[in-house]
Amino acid sequence: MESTERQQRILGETDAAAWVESGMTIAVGSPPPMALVRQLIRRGVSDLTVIDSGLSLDLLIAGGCVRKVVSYYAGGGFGVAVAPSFRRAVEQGEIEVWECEEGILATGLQAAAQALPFLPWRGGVGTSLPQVNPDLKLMTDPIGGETLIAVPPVKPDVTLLHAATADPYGNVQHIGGPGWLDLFLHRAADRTIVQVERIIANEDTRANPWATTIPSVDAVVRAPYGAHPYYSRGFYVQDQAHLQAYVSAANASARENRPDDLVHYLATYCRQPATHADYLERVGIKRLLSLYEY
Amino acid sequence: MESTERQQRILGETDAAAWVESGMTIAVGSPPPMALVRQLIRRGVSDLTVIDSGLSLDLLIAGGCVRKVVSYYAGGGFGVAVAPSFRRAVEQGEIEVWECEEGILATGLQAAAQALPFLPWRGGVGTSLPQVNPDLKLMTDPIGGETLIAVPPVKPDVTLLHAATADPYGNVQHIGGPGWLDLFLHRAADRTIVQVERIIANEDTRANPWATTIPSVDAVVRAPYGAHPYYSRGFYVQDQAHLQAYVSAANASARENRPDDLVHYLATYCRQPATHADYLERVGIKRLLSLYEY
Amino acid sequence: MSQDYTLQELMAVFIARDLRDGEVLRVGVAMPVVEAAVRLAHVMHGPNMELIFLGTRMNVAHLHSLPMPAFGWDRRVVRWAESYSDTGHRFDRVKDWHQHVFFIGGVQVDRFGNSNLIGVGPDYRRLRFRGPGPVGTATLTTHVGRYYIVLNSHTPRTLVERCDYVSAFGWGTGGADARRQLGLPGGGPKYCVTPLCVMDFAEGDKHMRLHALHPGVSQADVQAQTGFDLTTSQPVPTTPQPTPEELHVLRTRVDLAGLLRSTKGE
Amino acid sequence: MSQDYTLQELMAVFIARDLRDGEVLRVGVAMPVVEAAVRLAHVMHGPNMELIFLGTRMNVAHLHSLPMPAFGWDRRVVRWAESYSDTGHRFDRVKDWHQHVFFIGGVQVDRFGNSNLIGVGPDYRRLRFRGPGPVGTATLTTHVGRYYIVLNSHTPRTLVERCDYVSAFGWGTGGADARRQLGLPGGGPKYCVTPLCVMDFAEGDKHMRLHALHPGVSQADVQAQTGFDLTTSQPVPTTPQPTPEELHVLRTRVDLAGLLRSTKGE
Repeated sequence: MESTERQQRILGETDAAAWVESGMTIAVGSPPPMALVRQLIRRGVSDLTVIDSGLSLDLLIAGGCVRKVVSYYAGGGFGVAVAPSFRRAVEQGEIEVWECEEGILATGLQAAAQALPFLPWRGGVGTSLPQVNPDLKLMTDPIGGETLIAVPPVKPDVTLLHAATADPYGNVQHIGGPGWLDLFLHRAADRTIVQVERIIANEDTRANPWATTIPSVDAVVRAPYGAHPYYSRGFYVQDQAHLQAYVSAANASARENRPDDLVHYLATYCRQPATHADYLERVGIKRLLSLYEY
Repeated sequence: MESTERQQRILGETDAAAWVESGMTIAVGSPPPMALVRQLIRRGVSDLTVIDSGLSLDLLIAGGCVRKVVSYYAGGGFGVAVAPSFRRAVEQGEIEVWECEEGILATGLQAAAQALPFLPWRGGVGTSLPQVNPDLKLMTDPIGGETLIAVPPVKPDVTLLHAATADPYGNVQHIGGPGWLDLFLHRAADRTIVQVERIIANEDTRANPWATTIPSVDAVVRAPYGAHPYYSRGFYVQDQAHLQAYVSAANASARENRPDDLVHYLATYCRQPATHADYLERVGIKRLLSLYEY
Repeated sequence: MSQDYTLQELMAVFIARDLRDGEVLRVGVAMPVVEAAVRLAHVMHGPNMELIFLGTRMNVAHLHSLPMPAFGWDRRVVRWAESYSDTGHRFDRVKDWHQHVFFIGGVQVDRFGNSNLIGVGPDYRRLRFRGPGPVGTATLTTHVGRYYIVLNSHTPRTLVERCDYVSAFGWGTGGADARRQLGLPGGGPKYCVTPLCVMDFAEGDKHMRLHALHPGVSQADVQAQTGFDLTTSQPVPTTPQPTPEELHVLRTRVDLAGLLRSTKGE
Repeated sequence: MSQDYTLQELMAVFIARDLRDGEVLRVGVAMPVVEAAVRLAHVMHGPNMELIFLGTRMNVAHLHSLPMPAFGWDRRVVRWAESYSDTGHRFDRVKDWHQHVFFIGGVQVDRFGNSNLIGVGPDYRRLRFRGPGPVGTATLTTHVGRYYIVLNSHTPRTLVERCDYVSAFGWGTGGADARRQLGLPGGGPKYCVTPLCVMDFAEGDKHMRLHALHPGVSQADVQAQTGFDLTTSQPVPTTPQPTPEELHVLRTRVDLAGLLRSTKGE
């Protein structure tokens, strides 16, 4: 890669989403990078193994993209105990679950990041996790003889994140901190794509390098309001009404076998809009502007 | 601890240093918290096991405080290949060495922090480290059958750090990032004392919580110029002339068996000054002011 | 009954009183009773408590009001942060969690306080009911000094003889050394708080037993709604009622939107 | 000889030319030749290189000058940071180190490129010479794509038949699969650069061999100063001399204080 200038890493949303191919393992951060998630559904990517939680996972399942879930949490937050499409698909045996837990998942991601064939973890000893997920092996520690769980590497091909800002060279900064496992998901991945509310100058990065939460990601995608209907700290809050509409549609499909609303939701918001901007137009600027933080 | 107000964690340098008792294991961060280090020498603490590198380690050895060194690096930077008092004391068999390496040490500290009886690490496989340090055990990984090193927990009783600022409740912020292993040393320790250039208001902490590099340390000690003769990023650079004088004295003692200069250095800068302010007076304000960063 | 507080308020006050100053309180999502309880404790008697929500660590005792979020994720909670818990490395100082307190729910909870968030049904490959998954409960309950099981409903389907799957180990198959034998350093579950009662775990065998009955609830009511035999230490007292001050603080400084008041007590 | 560059400049230029754009260069303390080399490569042909010094990560190709520090620790280096390497978790993305390049010294280096920073003497409990310790070299040399051994002196005491202790595994006791057999993912040492010559490692047995002789140095000179038999692939070329442009950039944009010029070449 000889060149005379430093190369930028800004990519269009379509080009970036094209890094994800059917059959890959992907990880989705928090808040979920919904612009990219919707692109995957629009492209009809399938047979993914997905490391994700909550309703973005549910949407990917509803959209037909998922074969297997590396699962530690598939609730929907307040009022939605279990993500509806996830629940239906698992109960029907349509998707496979690699059952884990947050500490165990972090451990597996850390093992991948550190190029180790396993890392031990204590959380989960005594539970059913090693029975329902035979990849989690009980082991005896070679120093003190204690029982621990040996967690194998969990390695996404591509990790998709949403953040506040990044500079053209892939230095990402968050407002209000990165989500749950974002840093783990990045470190473990072969490649990381981050969609951001704003692209900032490299000089802005250097003004506060400690604020760089993730350096040198592989691609940066500009996606204002890109986490909608989720929150983006520093920019907007969650669109509860929109999420509720999705949950109602997914519930009707999953529990009452009335898929029309869900099909309509997927068509309207994921499949028909050709771009993220088209999606935002459907949501409407008045709705978007109403989601101010305070 | 019932109380009606949130309790501050600011401690005087003497009270804080008194947490370290002879025979304990201590860890010293980077830059070294020299005000506290000098207090330990002044108090005549002995038989310490010390996790430290560079010339602060050397000074503690010269001051007679050390029985054992958890050692990964005892050089002195440019021009000083091996810390002189460390070298002499090890060659004479006066102190014990727990030989390790930066990745291995970080792994042992992480094991302590995560309450695990060991963590595996690959760096060091094939080297002499497991032979010269039998606590490092070669192991076969239970998943892929690879050979790794099982590193036991490395657990300081007290970790001593230097940082730019902290608020009265122990929220520490650095300028220019924490040193080498500071975060690892903190997480592994039973208690952490941080000396700082400035104590800031809690409101200042909240203005940028991501800048909080270490939350809730056990004690905060105000020590302006407290890292002298080392640098403190955002405040002053290293005092090369002072360090050179120490190295010359330590070299004369170690290599030529002329201990007078070293005895004099220890008396002048570590034993006689009753307080850190007294030490600074001996160094002189003109010297201190000359150590500006740019 | 004519008390003017709700069951959720009663539960929150019971939990709040049991939290001690200086403790670190870790709260997950979607537990409004617990969200209220930790805030109430913090302003009533816990100026040195630290609250950990969603990876941020805060002390907000100096604020007049600590409103509960409508949902837990956005900046309206993290604005209070003093730091991010371990700078995004959320499991890095686990050894200190003996000072931490955690709260857990469950699709099923059994007589020894084991909890199941995985699902219900004999065949894991074909669950009758798929749960949300363990979240971080296996790790947290392994290490925290103690934790509280807090349930929204008390039925024989929730409180079962034996969990179909265990995602958080309480006292296993019983016995005071059940956790020590497995090398689990945390103190285990202390109370199970439900809309009917409070239960604790007997010292010797760690069997769940009645600790307090909510006002107007009888022992027989509880047993009828419980899937295992409840041992008791008679006589079972009534759950202490919230004081006017507690209710005042709860409603004017914590639960401003009235989330816990939305359904009145029976 | 009458060249107007120093040996240290020759070594720095040789290393700089061997570094490729886009690589991540990890430099420890107290290696002025390497500090100069990575800066020179960065401004000459590496606009996409990343430099990691002391836990900070930077790209400074846009700056006119990248002066070398008098000593490596204070803000005068970290002012250039774009980020801190893994936010203080310095070993968190080891898997990516195949794109990284590292530089190592040694109290002893043996014929298979193993390095010893521990000490010299048959009894570890009573070393004749105690070295500074391995720093992070065991971990870095295990994982980086390749590394360079850079020595300040070339003597039979430094370049030995067999290290008394190995703190960084090069090619062990030889053989192209020595590292793979141990499961070490990194590419191992590529060159050993000394004040006399450059050595590489033979494809088959990974024995150190002469790659280039610095101007004015003979093969016999090198063998006399080396504690093991040097295999060679005759004829051994001369180390390429720095171009005027390289020297100009080195002296006007990197080594402003003349650290590498302080002793002129023979």
